[in-house]
Amino acid sequence: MNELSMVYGMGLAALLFLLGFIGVVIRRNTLFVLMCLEIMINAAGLAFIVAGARWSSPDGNTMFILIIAVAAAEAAIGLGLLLQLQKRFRTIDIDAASEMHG
Amino acid sequence: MEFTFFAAGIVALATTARVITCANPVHALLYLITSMLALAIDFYALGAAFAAVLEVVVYAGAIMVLFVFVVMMLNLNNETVAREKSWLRPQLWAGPAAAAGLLLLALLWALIFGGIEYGGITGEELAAREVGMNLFGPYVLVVELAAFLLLAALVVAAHIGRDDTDQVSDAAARGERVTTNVRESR
Amino acid sequence: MNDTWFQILGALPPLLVALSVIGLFVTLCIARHERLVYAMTVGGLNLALVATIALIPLGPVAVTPLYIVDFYTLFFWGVILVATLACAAFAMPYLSGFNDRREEFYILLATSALGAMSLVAARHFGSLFVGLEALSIPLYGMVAYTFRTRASLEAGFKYMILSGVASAFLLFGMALLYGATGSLAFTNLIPAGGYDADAGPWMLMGIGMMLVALTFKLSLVPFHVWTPDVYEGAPAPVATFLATVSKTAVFALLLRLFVSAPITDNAWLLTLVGVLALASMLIGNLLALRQDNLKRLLGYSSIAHLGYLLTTLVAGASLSIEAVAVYLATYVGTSLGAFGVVSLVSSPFAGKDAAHIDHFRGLYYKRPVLAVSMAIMMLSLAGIPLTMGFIGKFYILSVTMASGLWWLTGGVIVGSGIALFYYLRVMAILFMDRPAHAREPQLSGTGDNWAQTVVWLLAAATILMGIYPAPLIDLAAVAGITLGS
Amino acid sequence: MSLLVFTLIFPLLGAITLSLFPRMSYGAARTIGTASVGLAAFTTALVAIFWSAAGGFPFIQTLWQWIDAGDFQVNFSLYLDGLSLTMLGVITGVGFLIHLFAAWYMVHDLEGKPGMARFFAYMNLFIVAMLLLVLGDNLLLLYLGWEGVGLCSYLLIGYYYETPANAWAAFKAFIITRIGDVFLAIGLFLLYVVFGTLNIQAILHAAPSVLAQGGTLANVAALMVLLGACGKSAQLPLQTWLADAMAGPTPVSALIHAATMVTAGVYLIARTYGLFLMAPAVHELVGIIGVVTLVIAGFAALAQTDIKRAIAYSTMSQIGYMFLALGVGAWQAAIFHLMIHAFFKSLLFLTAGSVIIACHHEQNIFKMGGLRKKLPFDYAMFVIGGAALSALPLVTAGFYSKDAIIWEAVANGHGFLWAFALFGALITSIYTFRLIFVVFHGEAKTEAHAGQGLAHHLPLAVLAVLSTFIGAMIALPLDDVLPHDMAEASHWVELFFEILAALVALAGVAIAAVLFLGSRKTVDTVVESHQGQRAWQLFHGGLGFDTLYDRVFVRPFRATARAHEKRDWIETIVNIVPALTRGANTGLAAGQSGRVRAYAMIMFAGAAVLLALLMFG
Repeated sequence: MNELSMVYGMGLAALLFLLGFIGVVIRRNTLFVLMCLEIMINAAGLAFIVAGARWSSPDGNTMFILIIAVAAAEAAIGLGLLLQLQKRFRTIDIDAASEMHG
Repeated sequence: MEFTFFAAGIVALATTARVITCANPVHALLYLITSMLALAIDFYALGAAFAAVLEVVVYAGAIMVLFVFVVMMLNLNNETVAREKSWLRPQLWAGPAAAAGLLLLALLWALIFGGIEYGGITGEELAAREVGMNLFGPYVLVVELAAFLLLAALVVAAHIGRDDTDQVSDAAARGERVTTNVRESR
Repeated sequence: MNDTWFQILGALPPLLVALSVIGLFVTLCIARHERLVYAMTVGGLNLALVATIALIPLGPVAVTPLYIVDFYTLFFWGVILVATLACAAFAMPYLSGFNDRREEFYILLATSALGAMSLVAARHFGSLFVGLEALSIPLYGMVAYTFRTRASLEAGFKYMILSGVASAFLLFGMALLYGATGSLAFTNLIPAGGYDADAGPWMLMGIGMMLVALTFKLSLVPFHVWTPDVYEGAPAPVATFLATVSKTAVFALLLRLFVSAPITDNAWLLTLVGVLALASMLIGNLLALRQDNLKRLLGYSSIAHLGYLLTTLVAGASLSIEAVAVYLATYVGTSLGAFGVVSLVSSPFAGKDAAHIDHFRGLYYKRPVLAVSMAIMMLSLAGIPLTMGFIGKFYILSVTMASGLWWLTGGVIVGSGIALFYYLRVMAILFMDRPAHAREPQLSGTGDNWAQTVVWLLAAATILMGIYPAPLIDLAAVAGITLGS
Repeated sequence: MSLLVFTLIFPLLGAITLSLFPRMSYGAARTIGTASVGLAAFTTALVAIFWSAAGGFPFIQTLWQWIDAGDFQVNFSLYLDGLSLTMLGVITGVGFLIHLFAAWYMVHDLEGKPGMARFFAYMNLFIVAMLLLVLGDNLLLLYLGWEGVGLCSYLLIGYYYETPANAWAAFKAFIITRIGDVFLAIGLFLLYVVFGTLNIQAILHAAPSVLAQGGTLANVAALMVLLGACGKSAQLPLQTWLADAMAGPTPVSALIHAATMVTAGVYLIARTYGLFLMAPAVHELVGIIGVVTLVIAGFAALAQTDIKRAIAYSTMSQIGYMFLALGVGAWQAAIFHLMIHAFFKSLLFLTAGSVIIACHHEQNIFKMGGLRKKLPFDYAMFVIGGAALSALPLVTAGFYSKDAIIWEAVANGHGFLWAFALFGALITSIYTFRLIFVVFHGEAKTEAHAGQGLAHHLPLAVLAVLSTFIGAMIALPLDDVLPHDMAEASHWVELFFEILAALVALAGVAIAAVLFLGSRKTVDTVVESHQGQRAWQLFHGGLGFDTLYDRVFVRPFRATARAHEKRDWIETIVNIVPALTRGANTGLAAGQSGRVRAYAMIMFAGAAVLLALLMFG
């Protein structure tokens, strides 16, 4: 059976991670920011699966399950906050929430 | 295995790139789900069949549907898409692209000259049973803690996601004087 | 079987906290009763504190492969529990003005403390990650708890987004390290090539990405930008929690990681950590210099304090762990006091907190004891002798000097010099004449008296530890020995 | 003897109680403030009895370990030997009497006003700090007490801070003593670096083996300590603050600026005498500073019109005698004079306070006069105190203490210093009796109401008794602490010199009587002449040291600043630090834009740079 280098898997994860980060910085629409956050966390999950496959150990998968749980929690809270933001600030433009500074 | 991995990886990258550039939120969501399905194929190629299933069922199936619900509540229309386009000005990309480039350079350097031996992934399938044994063996306390984490997330979402109307009825139930507008000072 | 009971015994304090969370939730499902919920929270935390103290003679217990309960763990459990109790005491009078559901707050507080306790005992990436998230996720809700005030909502939102990014960094770094070593336990983080192999770029990148996340939580430069906004917007008791419990737990974890993981023994990595420390103490103090909002000011000053603390990681002297324990304990005590006064002045909740410096002008003539306590806390934060802040500062200086890190010593001295200005400014304001428009601090029922008692006790402890620090130093020394060996 | 710590605890409790209840009544504040010091004095007496009964060996009471970081250890320990016991007795004993008097005195200022507990809180706190200074067994505790008394002195000088002049006086005292403190801190740091310990006894023990006799290190360290002592004890060149410090309430002047704090410098030099023995040149300098100060201050005291300023200059002059004694190696005589001086100088100050109150806050002596008949008690007290100050032979305590110093100076072969000291003694009795004659004799110029009550009479009476030969009979247990005074000469020679000194003192009284008793025509003629006018101005201004410092330091500084107003590089350099700080603050604060995306971008860039540095650095 052919062997795949861990470098490719990690490289794919790194690219997804960076795309997600770029999205967080670029997008003004809060909904997109939350999606990009999910991309970043998902990329980290991929990295764990890759590493787990390298060592043929269940630890990678176990961590992935924990990551999914946390991602779900973050998404729920993020979307809840998003709805409140829409209600209080009448927009989902993330830059609107910048009343505190200095 | 290799071919599957690379093909699905390229699909995942391309769809993810569309997520961060796309103006229409619903389209973006669909791209994101596609990207996750592609990643699930990757997981399967790497031998993590259980994780692949979870990726589809929980990530794409549950979490993304949450997003869809919110999109529905936000009443998005063509105006939104137009505004979205106007927000995506090209000059915005300079800084993030530079930072991403630098970080990518560092990451690739680390991966390629990492001092880690190459190869190693055979794609041998990992039984879900093993994962389960692991979760309820050494990880049992962490799993319990994750349960508390989810409970807290539930409480937070329930508290924050509420309407003002709830507040009024709650206060009335307590027999308190109702002041709908909390005093604000700037 | 015996072994299992032993492990349960070792994990008793967090189990008690967890039980009280379950109890709270069940109570909430049956009936909303604020006093009962408060009493259950405080009772559970106190029981956990008693259990922590009772465990001292037990010796190190390995609780599953993921946790270790040694004296170092117990020391920081104690600090976390005391700080959480103080936050609960401040929250009670604060929330009495919150015209909405108040009971959930205590669930979130206890869960967050549970996460912090997990973090302190962690010796494995699994417990690290879930502990950190269990600390953070309830905190998002606590920061945005008074979400009808726009500042609170904004703060919660900012914290949630940036914290999520940091979590992703943490996970990616851990995955890289796992890929390189095949293990998730701190002590097994050895390059696959063998013991003698130096950590290559791969592993350095892994630990570097973890460092990004952890220094974000500690709000160190350049990942500090969120701190002032979140502190300002968060309800005062939550800011207190954020500045004390969250910082303590993450730093205790970071120190354990650095002490037990062999890969951190890299000169260049430590130099960069030193640069972060230097930048934090200078930039944090500079930002605080002309700040008029007390919560923001304390936020900036916390950046500087964590910068001082970080020098101990670089020094790696035999005294380092003891120094961290002493400094964290003194910092937590002092911050609790300072934030506690802010919280009490802003209690009960009525929109945005009374944290502008004008609110504190002439506090002495209205609430002399609160003002004197605040003055003591400012002196302690500034590190004036005969307060416990001096003892902590002294330790940091001796550690950096003992390791010959003169550039960091210089940074600590310059930073403290700048800091003196704004701490004394706050102190002077407390005793100035009171302008007409200042908000009148109100006094409510028993909760307020409890909270005041806590502030007094903290002020007394600040002075007492300043002139008689031996008990604290002894405890810290034991914690240092257990972790160091 | 473990009672020792209670001498600190009682006043500390007093200070805490007084500051926690700012709204208590005057009666309560007075009682707490006085009783706490009284209890401390009582404890001191018990400690003294037990200590001497146990054989008078040095006693160390270690309360706890203060700091224990690696090999740096500082204990919170009190050290009791003959020297610190003497100081302890003076501080608590005289302190108690002054507190008692203050309870009477401050009624006129404080009763019914807000913040009156503040006065007694400061006074009690001062006692605590002063006790810490003399009892501390290591240099860190000593320095803590040293700064503590400085702080209390500042607070009490500026007690009537509503008057800007008083606030300025407090400020001046603080700044000038602070200059001395900086030198002292450098000295202490130097000692720590050289000896590796802060324990005073350990340093004294190791000094002969570690330091080279007359070596640079010994000289520099001793010089730094000396400059610190000069600042606190108002000796040349840091003496100018003391006269202005009289802005504080009179009991404060008596306690801090006569009896205790200003003599801390003398205590410090005596405590570290081993250091000075290793640095003969600096040791010599101590005597010279003392002599020059005593003469200058004597001249200044001659030309004061304010009763308190006159006594303040005489304090400066008497401390000059103590420095002289230290400088000529008469260690025990210095401490003996310190104690006797505490008795008669606080008597003088308190009596002056009583007179000032009697004359409705009049402090100008030329607006008083003829008070002998209206205030017979005050008159008697002032004469006893003045006689002790002038060292009138046989009956006064000052005669025994001061003439011992003058005699030691000549006996140890310092003829030059002796001549000056003798001249100083002449001036001393002239200005003292000038005060007495102007204030109490001649024609009455003002109304006066004698003070009443036990709190007024008792302290004065006790201090008066101690100012006579009775006080001089107190034998100090200094033999084991300080070297024996070395005078070796035949009894007859000593007698000759003592008679000479006595005659000088009496001559001073006679001169004062001629000049100031009666019509004072001679004086008026001299003062009104052109030269006389200038001399009077010179003396009145403390021999122009304020002017001198103004000319040498302040004006050139201002002139330079003005000359370079446009392109002043000094100012530019000086301004760089705050400007940089402020600029950095503005720049950094601008980074706190409040925008989440901007924050994420900062994080992104920070992470990229950090990780790239980690990889490629």
